[in-house]
Amino acid sequence: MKKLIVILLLAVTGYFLVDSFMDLGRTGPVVETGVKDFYLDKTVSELKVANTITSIVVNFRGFDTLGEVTVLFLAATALGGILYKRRHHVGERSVLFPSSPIVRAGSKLLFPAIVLLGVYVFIHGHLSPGGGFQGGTIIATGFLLMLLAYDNFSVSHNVLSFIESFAGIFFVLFGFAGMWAGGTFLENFLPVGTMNNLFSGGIIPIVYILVGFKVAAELTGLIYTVLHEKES
Amino acid sequence: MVGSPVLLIAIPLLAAFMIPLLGMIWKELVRIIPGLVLAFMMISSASMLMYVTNNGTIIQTLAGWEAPWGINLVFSPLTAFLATLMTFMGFIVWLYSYRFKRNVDFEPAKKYFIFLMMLVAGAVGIVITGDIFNQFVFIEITGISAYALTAFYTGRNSAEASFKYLLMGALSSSALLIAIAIIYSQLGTLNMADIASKIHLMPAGYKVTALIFFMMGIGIEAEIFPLNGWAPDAYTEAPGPIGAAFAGIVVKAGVYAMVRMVFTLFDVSGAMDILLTIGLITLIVAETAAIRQEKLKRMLAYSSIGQMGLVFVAFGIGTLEGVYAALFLMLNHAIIKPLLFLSGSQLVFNSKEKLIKEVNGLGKYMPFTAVLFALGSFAIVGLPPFAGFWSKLSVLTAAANEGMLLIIALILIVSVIEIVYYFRVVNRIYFFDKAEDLIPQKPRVNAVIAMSVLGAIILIIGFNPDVVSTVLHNASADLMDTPQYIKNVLSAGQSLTN
Amino acid sequence: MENQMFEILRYGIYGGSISLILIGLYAALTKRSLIKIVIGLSIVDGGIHLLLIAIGYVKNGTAPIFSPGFENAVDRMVDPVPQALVLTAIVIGFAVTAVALSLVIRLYRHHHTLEIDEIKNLKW
Amino acid sequence: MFIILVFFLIILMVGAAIYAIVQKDLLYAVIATGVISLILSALFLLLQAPDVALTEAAIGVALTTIIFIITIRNTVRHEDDFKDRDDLKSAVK
Amino acid sequence: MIYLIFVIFLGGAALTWLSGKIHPILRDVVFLASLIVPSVLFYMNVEVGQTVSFSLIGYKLSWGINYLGYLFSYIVVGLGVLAGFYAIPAMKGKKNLGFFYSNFVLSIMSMLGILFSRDLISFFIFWEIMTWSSYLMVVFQGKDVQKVGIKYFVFSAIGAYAMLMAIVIIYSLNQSMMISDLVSSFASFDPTMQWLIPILLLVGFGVKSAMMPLHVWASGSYSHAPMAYTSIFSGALSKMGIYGMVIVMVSLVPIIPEGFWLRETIAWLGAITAVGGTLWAVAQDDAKKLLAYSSVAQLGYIIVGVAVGTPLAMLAALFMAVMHGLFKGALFMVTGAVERQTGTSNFTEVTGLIRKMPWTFLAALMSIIALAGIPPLGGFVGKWMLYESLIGSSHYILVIVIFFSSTAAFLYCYKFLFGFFLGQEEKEWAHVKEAPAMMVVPMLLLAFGTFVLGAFPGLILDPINAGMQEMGFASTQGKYWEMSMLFNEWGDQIMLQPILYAIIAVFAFFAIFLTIKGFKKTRYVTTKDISSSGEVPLEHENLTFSVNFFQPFLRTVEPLMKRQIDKYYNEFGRGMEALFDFTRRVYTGNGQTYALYAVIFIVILLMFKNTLFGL
Repeated sequence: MKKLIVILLLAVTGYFLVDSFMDLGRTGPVVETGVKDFYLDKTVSELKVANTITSIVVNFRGFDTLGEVTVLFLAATALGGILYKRRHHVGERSVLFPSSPIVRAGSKLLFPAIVLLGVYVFIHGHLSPGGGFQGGTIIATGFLLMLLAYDNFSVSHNVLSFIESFAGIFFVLFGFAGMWAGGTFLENFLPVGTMNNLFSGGIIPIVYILVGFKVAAELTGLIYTVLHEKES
Repeated sequence: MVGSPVLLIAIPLLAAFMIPLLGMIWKELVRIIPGLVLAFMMISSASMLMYVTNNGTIIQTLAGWEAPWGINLVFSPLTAFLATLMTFMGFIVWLYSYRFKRNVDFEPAKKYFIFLMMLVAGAVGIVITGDIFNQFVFIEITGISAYALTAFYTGRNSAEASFKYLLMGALSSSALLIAIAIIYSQLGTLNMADIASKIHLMPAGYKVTALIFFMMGIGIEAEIFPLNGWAPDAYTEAPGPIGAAFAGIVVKAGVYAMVRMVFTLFDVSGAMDILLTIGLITLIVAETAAIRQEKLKRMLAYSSIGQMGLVFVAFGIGTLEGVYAALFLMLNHAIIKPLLFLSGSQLVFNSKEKLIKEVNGLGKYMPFTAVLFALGSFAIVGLPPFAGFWSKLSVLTAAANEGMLLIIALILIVSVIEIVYYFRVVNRIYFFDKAEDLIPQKPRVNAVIAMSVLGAIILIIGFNPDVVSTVLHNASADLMDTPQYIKNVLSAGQSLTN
Repeated sequence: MENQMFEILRYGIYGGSISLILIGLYAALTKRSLIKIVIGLSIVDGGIHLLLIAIGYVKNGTAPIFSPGFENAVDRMVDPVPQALVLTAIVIGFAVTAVALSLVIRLYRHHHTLEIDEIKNLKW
Repeated sequence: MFIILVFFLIILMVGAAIYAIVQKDLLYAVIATGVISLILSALFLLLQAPDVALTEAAIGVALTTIIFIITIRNTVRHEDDFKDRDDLKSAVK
Repeated sequence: MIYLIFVIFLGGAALTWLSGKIHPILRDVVFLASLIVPSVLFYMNVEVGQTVSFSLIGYKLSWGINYLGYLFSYIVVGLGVLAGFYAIPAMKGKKNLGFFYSNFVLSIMSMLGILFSRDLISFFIFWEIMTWSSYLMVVFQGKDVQKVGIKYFVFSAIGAYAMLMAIVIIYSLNQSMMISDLVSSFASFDPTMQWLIPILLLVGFGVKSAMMPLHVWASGSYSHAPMAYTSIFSGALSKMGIYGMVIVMVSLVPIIPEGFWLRETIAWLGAITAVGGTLWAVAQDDAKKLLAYSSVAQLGYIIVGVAVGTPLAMLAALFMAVMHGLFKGALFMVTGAVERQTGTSNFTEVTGLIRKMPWTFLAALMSIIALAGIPPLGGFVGKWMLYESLIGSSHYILVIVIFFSSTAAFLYCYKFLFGFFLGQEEKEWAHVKEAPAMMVVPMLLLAFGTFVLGAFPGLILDPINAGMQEMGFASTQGKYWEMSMLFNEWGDQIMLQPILYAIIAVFAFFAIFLTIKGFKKTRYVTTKDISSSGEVPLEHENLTFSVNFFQPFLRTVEPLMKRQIDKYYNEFGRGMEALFDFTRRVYTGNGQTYALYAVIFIVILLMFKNTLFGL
């Protein structure tokens, strides 16, 4: 009975969602020129960044990104708080499955490659697809792999904490520096260089690298916390 | 003017990132730093409020891009008023819990203060941002802090409350994203002022669908009737000061977001009536639920929801007077309900079940807390000469000027219900005999200071409501004047064509 | 013809994303297991992300990344803004999911069940 | 060709979603969710959103799934019996 | 100066509380000072017509006193100060006295404030302060707090909110809060409002003056408050309702077309109140309850007078209001004194105190005579004028009802007097002493006041006349005799004086008789000393004659008393709570259900968006 009601309700919701979005193709947006054209234009002309998404995420809407890393930071902190127990079994990790030697060896082999890929992705965030989030998450998956493969692989919580704190602090400080140098928070105050160079785009790659570090540390810490959640 | 709007967000973020490091140096810093940050936010926003009152709206662009392209922060009389209120309440809550949380282990205490600070920062962000997606991000910041704070105590039913909150919060963010998607797909912009200036171009059907999704998404934060099931649980299970923070800070941000949508962003004619109806239903359902409660904080929670309903009724009247009344109500509620939560949680501090009947006779043992609770009760039911009366009066006059007699009658009937349940508690505090096995918990000095500041404000506003009327008048005029808002935000850069 | 194909593509993507949203909501509203509910919510998230990306898509679009020599491809570039939004939204969604799951673990510790109908100590 | 691919993926994705919600074994449901994320990531790539695709692949496929699995391991594996059953442990061992 | 009075009151209230922490005597002194000093300032420095205005969040407020208010201020201030003196010994040894005294001061301040208010906002503010300060007094002794206290406050709140609704409607129509503006522009309101506003206001005032369907709080609250306060509560505070009612009845109701019906209804409600209150008073065994119901009944008379609204009726009503303040204040003080000395106020337990507490008895006797309306004391004048005005305005049925009620009132008067003071002396009360002088003097003063006003009603008729003139009645200065056959052409009191002399003679006779008889050897018997029948009563049987005192009479009127309105209110309240218990079940506690609500919410809005959003 409840399921029937829910299906009916969802049918209505779905109808209106379809109604709102399906016609879009037929009629098109009412405002032809949105902010995107400006972004596409300025990304090349002023920021000298190849990846428009990077320029949006880090520069045009950099404040969102700051908020977002905060959300991640808060989630990691919250996880620790929610799963907090007085007597925490430090060092004991719940093992999902014992890994075979092949997996271990493969993980060991892959791990540096994955981390390197991640670093590459976030360093070249302004030139090619990818960036801080992507690179950070890739690095985190690398750590995840290691954590799963080796029972005794451990990451220092303090180091993670240092990395995430410093990355966050420097992100905000870069914002302040922009304020000090250019007048607005997170303003791109460094010279932008030439397009498609590694060193271009002013603070964009720097901030994105910070984001990468922060996301990587955050996610690794998060996984680490959850993995250490022993069944009581 | 001390600071600038962006510092209200950036400084707490910086502090939040620093606290884990600083905590390694000296553990007490974990408790002190948030207080300093909140104090700074309070002072800064108060001074900016003064600046705004004299010199007009501050628009702060971020990352060097003008309004429609970059994100901008709007510090208008309305947002300044709300930001000041929130940061002030945040500071009070910090002050109250400073030593309250001393007996808690280091790790949770660290988290408690970070989350408290981020709760305030997120709520302030919701209010001062000028961009709908940015607002969404701040709603999430506030949300995650709130979930974590709700689940702060292990061993109670706090995880249950937190999970309900999170479930609703997830629905809320989905609805918000869908609404943002509709808006963006039609107008190609995310800036509130830009949307407001172009919304008339949007076909009515899409517009209303977007508005409905927004209403649902924000309604969950603003605790309107069918969406507020999480609220009483979260208020009840969260630590006492956090209940105060929810009532004084988070809900206010939700209400702000809602009215900003309805008044500024959308030009939909029936939206006011919807607000009015929803507000009335919320008011009635919540207050009738409150009268049957057995737990003190849960009763206060329902009462708080009901008051929010009243705020929506006042907004729904739709006139300048109505908005003024609503803001006045928000101000009073933001002062009085935290006082009730703080003193109430002090009263039931040592009882296990936190039942209302466990406050019996505590007036003798904790006279100061009890007096403040009674003062809060008197004020919230709108007895003169306390603060609540003036806001209730202004709501009623605003409604009367529009000829809404039935609504006046309903509001007053509900007020009678409110009186019944608040006075039942006050009677118990003063005129019943204390349960023998209950040891009253004397409030600590900082808690006393926090509560008496709130009590003093109630008396000051009660005896001379004119101290706040200028600010409120400016704020309400600001909310009503959409063209001015658009002009303020978009004045620096020219609006996008057509 | 090409336009028609594009229309069909749009319908397909929108239909897919909306059905994902609805399926997720269905799970969140009817399943009794907390984990299923969280799965439902994450499916809803996925649907919304696809929806946002689909909004930005243009016919025969290219990724909004400039490569040397193709600076004039601006007209064919897909809208980068929804992509930026989705990037943010994915991370936020993950954060919320993680918190939700940790709460599920807490609830299980406390109630020894995952049935949502059983977990209602707080009511009325 | 492009369209067929997209449609195929979408149908697969919806199928995976339905499978995820009807499957009583939560572990399979979670893996189906991971599959949804994987397909989403492919779709993002097809829709010219490589950045999003990267993120979705890393977060949706790897991290979310692993957190779900850890949760299931700490709680129960089957949707219908809500009591603790050591199925998962025995299954993975 | 006007501000100063209120500042002293407020500061006095706060200081009283604080000084109680230092020393009780200091507290008593501060308390009396904060009552007396503003009162003196008021009578010395404030003149009628003197106003101060200020503005608060856009409302123009104005304070000042007019003649009608001046008349009522005699009741408030006079009774307040006397009760203040009385309170100090009466309350000795109770807990939380600082709280009591500061509330006391606040009550007096708020009542004076009501009289001072020339605008509706300050009127309402003072009204509410009066309500909650009296509420705190009702629950002060902690008996039946949840029942009686909440009932009192809920009814007060209903009244106050009805009034508030009227006030905001007036403001929306008038854009002014001044009472004078209301009176001057009332004629231009549309008929619906002309009916709605007075009715709402009358509900507000009716609650405080214990008018029939709204009276249920009165008995409990009057009897539960400390007696030192009840004398004001019943004597002065209820008069605030009358004060408001006079304004409505005189200034607004005549303007309403067909407003005649409103008058009649209120008059009948008043009469029913009088009858019901009297009958219930007769049935009581507890002095406090008896006086409480008696107050309800007396207020009923006053309401009848106000509602009928001819000049004579208004004169009668206002006169009775003053008289009621005097004698009811005295009677509650008497009860308080008896209760303090014996520990109970139940007639079936306390008897024969006449020798133990002679001065108290004297005060009680005089007040009872005034209450019953026997010449020469003041009650008679009021009642006479009321009858005359009712007959004069052809309200014959009403007059019969009132007459029945006031005849029945003799019964409870007798019961009160006899129950406490006359009858056998029980050993149990042999140790009882006279109350302290500080308690006896105020009540004697009040009782003496009833005597003076009975003999020389002209004293108070002047201020009443001034007040009435201000309300728009034709001047009756020096022409009272034309209004009532009670007065002759000399203007004030001459016709009464022969009666007075006759009465004094009778008194003297009885006094001599009693004294002589008292010297004789009298055999005193106790209640257990029953020689008339063979049955020996058991020890625990209460054989005091007050038990089932008016049994036959009560049996006769039983059908009338069976329908207790209280019961309906209680059932309504229970029904509402059951309903609320049902509605709150929408919060099922299941998170999924809440999520479902959210979806239902959105679906409803989406489905009806065309109608809801006016597309």
